[in-house]
Amino acid sequence: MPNGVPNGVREITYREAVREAMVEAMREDAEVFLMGEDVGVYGGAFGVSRGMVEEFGEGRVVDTPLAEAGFVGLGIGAALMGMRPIVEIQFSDFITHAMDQLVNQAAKLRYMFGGKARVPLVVRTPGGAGTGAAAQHSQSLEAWFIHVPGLKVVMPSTPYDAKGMLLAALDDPNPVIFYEHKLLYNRKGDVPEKAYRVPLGEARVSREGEDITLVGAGLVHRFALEAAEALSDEGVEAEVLDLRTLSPMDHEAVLRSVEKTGKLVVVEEDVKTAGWGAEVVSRVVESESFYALDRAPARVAGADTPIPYNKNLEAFIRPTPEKVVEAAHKLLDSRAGVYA
Amino acid sequence: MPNGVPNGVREITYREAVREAMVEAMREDAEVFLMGEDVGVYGGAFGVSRGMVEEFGEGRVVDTPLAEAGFVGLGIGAALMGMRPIVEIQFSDFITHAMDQLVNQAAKLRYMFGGKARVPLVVRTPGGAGTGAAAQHSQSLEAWFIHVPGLKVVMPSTPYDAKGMLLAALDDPNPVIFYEHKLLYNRKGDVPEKAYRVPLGEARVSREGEDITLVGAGLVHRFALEAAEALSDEGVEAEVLDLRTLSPMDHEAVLRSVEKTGKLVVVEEDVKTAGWGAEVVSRVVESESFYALDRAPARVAGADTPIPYNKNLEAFIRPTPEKVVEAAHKLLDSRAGVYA
Amino acid sequence: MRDLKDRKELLETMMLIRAFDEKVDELYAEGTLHGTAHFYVGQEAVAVGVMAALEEGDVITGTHRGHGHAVAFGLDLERMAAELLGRASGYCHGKGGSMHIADVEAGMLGANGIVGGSMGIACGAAWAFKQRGEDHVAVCFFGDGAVQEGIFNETLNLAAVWKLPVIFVCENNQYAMSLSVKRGFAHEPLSERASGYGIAGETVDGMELDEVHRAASAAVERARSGEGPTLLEAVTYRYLGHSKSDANLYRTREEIKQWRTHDPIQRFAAKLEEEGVLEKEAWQSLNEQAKEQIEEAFAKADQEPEPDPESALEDVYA
Amino acid sequence: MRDLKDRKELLETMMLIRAFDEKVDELYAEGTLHGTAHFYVGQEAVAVGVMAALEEGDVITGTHRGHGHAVAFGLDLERMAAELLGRASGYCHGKGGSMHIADVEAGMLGANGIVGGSMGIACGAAWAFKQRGEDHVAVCFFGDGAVQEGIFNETLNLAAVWKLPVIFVCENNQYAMSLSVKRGFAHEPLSERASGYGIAGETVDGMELDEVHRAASAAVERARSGEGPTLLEAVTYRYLGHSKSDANLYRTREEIKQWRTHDPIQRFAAKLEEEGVLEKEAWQSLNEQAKEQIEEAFAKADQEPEPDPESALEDVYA
Ligand SMILES: Cc1ncc(C[n+]2csc(CCOP(=O)(O)OP(=O)(O)O)c2C)c(N)n1
Ligand SMILES: Cc1ncc(C[n+]2csc(CCOP(=O)(O)OP(=O)(O)O)c2C)c(N)n1
Ligand SMILES: [Mg+2]
Ligand SMILES: [Mg+2]
Repeated sequence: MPNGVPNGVREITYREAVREAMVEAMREDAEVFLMGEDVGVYGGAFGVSRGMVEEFGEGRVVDTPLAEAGFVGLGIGAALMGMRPIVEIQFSDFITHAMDQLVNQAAKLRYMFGGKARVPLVVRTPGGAGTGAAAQHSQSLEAWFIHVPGLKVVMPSTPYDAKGMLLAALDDPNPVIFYEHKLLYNRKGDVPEKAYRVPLGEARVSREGEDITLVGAGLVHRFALEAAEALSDEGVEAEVLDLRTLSPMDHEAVLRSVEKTGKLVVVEEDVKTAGWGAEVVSRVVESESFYALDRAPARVAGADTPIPYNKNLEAFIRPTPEKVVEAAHKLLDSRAGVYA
Repeated sequence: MPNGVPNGVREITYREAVREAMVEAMREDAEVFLMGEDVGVYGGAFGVSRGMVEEFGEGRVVDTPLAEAGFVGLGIGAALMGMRPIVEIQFSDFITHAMDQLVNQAAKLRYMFGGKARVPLVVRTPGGAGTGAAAQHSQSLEAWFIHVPGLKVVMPSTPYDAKGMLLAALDDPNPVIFYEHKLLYNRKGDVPEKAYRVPLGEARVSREGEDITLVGAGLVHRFALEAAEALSDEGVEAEVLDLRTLSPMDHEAVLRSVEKTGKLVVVEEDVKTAGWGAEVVSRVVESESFYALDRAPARVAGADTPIPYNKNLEAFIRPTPEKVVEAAHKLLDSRAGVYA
Repeated sequence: MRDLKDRKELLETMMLIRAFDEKVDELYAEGTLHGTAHFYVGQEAVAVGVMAALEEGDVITGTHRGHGHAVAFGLDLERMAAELLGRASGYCHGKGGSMHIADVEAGMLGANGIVGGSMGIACGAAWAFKQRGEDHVAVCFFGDGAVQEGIFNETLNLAAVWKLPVIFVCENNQYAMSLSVKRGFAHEPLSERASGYGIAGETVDGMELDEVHRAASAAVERARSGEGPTLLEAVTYRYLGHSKSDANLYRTREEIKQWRTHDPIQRFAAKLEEEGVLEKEAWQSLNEQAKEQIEEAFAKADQEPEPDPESALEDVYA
Repeated sequence: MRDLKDRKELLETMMLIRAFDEKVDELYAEGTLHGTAHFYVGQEAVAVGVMAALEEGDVITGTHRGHGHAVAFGLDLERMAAELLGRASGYCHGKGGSMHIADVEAGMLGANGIVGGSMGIACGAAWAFKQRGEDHVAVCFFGDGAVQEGIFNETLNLAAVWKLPVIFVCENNQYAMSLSVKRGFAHEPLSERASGYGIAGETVDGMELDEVHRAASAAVERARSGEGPTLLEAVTYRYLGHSKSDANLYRTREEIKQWRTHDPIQRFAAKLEEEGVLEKEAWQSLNEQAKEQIEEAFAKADQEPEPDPESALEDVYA
């Protein structure tokens, strides 16, 4: 084993896992390149690409001017020509500048051209709040993109998935928006050294349980897990699902769990109204699983506000493990309904 | 009565109603102006502002260069200074260019500034498909904006509401996205000559019924009404709600109806996944009204595809009154569940 | 890609473009076509003059006013017609229509319904050429209106900084829909924007094919030899309305008439006569031939079947 | 709005800005502040030189590197400090933090966390002045990085076409985060972009207050008299990292040292000494006073209460 690591598995951070995927892909395939603001010698705003320009040079780890629409567009064109661009948007809030390129171009070219084009573009971007960076640097806007057919949207919560899903995203012939979370970058987890793929579009049962289903993704999937531990202490065994991919959404996995537990809480970081949690809830209640639900489902989400600067204010409007527990309690304490 | 019209009410088109609201507001208040591509002598891509530049001059009915981010930003700045800009985005698809300005600026300035700013901006834009204009000129992206706290989103379905809600939007101290539908412009309806306001944030029961609730907005609210007529012929009396405002959403009105009928079908034109219908469904099932539902709710929406050019293809993926009837049948025929 | 080495070919191609769009205009007028289209009539020398400077392996991006670019590039007329008619045999199987005709494999990277929407795409193609060490170029067509959009600034700057082999061809046809260049800019010529980016810029008479060809060749030459992008402004005019529905309220009949006296096809035909390439009056029969070719393309396309409605659900993902 | 008619005031204001941001830097270093901040240290002559050209009723928009603009405009130091500390008495009641300090009523239309984000807003204020027939101006501060963004093109063109009374002040501090101007542009000076828009452009030494003031005054004069916008580039340098977290890997110590020898405060102080406005060595005591004022502002702000957590739910809608 290299470095004497058993089975080549080490504990590394989420940041390192993302970097490792990029490095391995770039070593394998000369057509892969990374482009974004300050991804070179600066190493990216969150240090994700640190060291990469030294290995691959400025031609493949490309510092861009501030031109989010322009360089996303460039990525689309390069992808159309068969290259495999990874474009980094420094904070996911700035994706607002690239909406035309992502929505009207990347997502639709293939369809508009009658299926005779591919746009294998990966857009990596750190989302989420909790850093005191306030309203323009803290948003979770992933729900917008699941509303755009032609795009895939992934949001891994573990270093293992981060690496495996980024490699899968790079294999994918479609444009993929790859959401990272600033507060996950330092989280550690077991990651194989070798390249591997975690298929897009498959949720993962991260904890089994019979009593209630908690569905999360990204950072807040961890809140769901923490809440599950707390509930377990009270004798309530929650099943926790990590959606991992928001689009295409693995609602089948959610349905399976809800059929078992009859109770659903969705945990999401974005603004509650029209967040991706609404889609999860809707897919469950529109299906036969509606009749398996014995309680009204619930969403634990960000408040319907921008993200405030002050720490306490920010904490107040964000989801927390405690709020998940509270929602579970409320749900379990409410009157049960069982269909006749 | 002017023109001998009884009570000053005439039948006019939706287009004329929108124009009338703008004209009346501009006559009343010198701080109101209209800005957008080709809104002057061309009269707007859909003829909505025809004749206005002749009355108000080029200083207040302003043809802009193609610069959606720039002139929406300009509108925000003017609004911040107390003016009342109406900014037209020629097709709602091009709002992708103004996302930063709308989402990171217009929606958040007040909050970020601790409540010490107002952005009374109205952005009017024609949305929707059915015109054979294909994927980049046919989208319904309103769900994005209800996911953005600080914005209001309205989508009137009748000439009466179009006029009254546009005047209400112009009174509103918040940024309002005002969705019009290209296929509604020629629809006629009774509209009072005088100025009046239809409050934002209030749904309207457009048809009473006991058997099933159909919730729509904009063009497709009319599909819901048509479906209700067809159902009525079969002895099923649908209650139809016109949401009118998508944000803030009048879910109370939906709950009231669902409590009565126990059955819910949401009719929306946008892409189904993560559309605004998911939020309607979620608010219903998260509430006590969940227990009043005796069937799984349903959404009739656009398919999860871009909008194709060919007429038949386009019709195939769009909601229709027939599809609403079909969904209602399916729902009514499915097994009932009544909570114990 | 169309082989345009022959001067008669150049003329014939302009004629095809004109005949194509005049036919489309007619079909709209009679209500046969739905949706909308934008006509290239009057601007033919630009697409053809630029295309004549390209070689196999080069790529282009078009605009909403894109039929001319596609025909000049050499796309199949019948498949273009079929696309406008929404047929399964159309370039986009009826999913794209006028604004999205593309043949990516051949190097025509698509018309685009978003003004300025393909400027990044063209840079990306140029990026790929550069990265792969190929000496191809990407040509990005766009209108004067696109110069007003943000992406113009972003992409010209990127292309300048990275010396991408891309040629930005601005078809200044005097109007962005109803907005004249006079009202849309405080300074002309538009090519003078180039110096601020540190790239070459030139304005040419876009009604004069040889002028366009000469300037485009110089730009292509610069791009191939690693000297980076050029902003090439072709001053031209659209004879017809902005799109099928346009009352032309923003300009005068006289203005249109005046521009028509500089017609690129007539000018070039006259030149070919002078040069002896063409016999006197021969251009009229060439024109008839072009029209026939177009009639035939549409007639054949009209025989093609509609796509299966269910196909609307396909091609969202690869 | 700060009254900057007096030359000593100008110096004192620069000193306040520097002391403010050095204090903020210190507070980050010791872990007292959360989130992030961007320091104006080195660029003081720009904000102060421009502000000196303004009059009551004029407005400005700032940037992410916005403390300098706010202090120059005359915002209350304690309320600024309170905002950074997240207190209820801060300008934004703790909701905005460093990147969103604003006093809209006074005419400071806000710092902005989006690069180029306030360029449209400034045009809108200028639009309001014009429409209302007021002869005020709007000043839009932004960095060299913003020149690369799309909105730069859109707003300069709009302002040019409509002759808006707006002054675009580009603070070219040599870097957009880690991207040097050399790598971000293929052409300098950046003010030469102006001519392409048909507006006035000028580049000045941004380390020399009087130069900035002179050029800004000329621009303001043009704007007030209906001659439209100016692109004013002030060449300057940021001494500290891009934000609180920056290892400065993209530049050398020598470079920073070199620029520090042109320090705007020391230069201006020396000038005032020469002019006899200031007694020899008096600038040091002025500097001490500035530091004390800042210490006091932060000390007082630190006594202020935290906002009620529930207030996070307020102010979304008016
Ligand atoms: C981003 C965007 N804004 C607006 C439009 C609507 N529109 C289509 S073409 C056009 C005018 C474009 O002018 P120009 O770029 O000069 O091209 P031309 O039509 O003259 O060929 C407008 C406003 C659009 N398609 N995309
Ligand atoms: C649209 C956008 N893209 C990227 C960023 C991240 N960012 C913040 S400041 C900065 C550099 C800005 O450079 P410049 O405009 O020169 O201003 P300076 O920081 O030098 O004052 C970057 C990349 C942002 N805030 N907004
Ligand atoms: Mg044009
Ligand atoms: Mg800078």
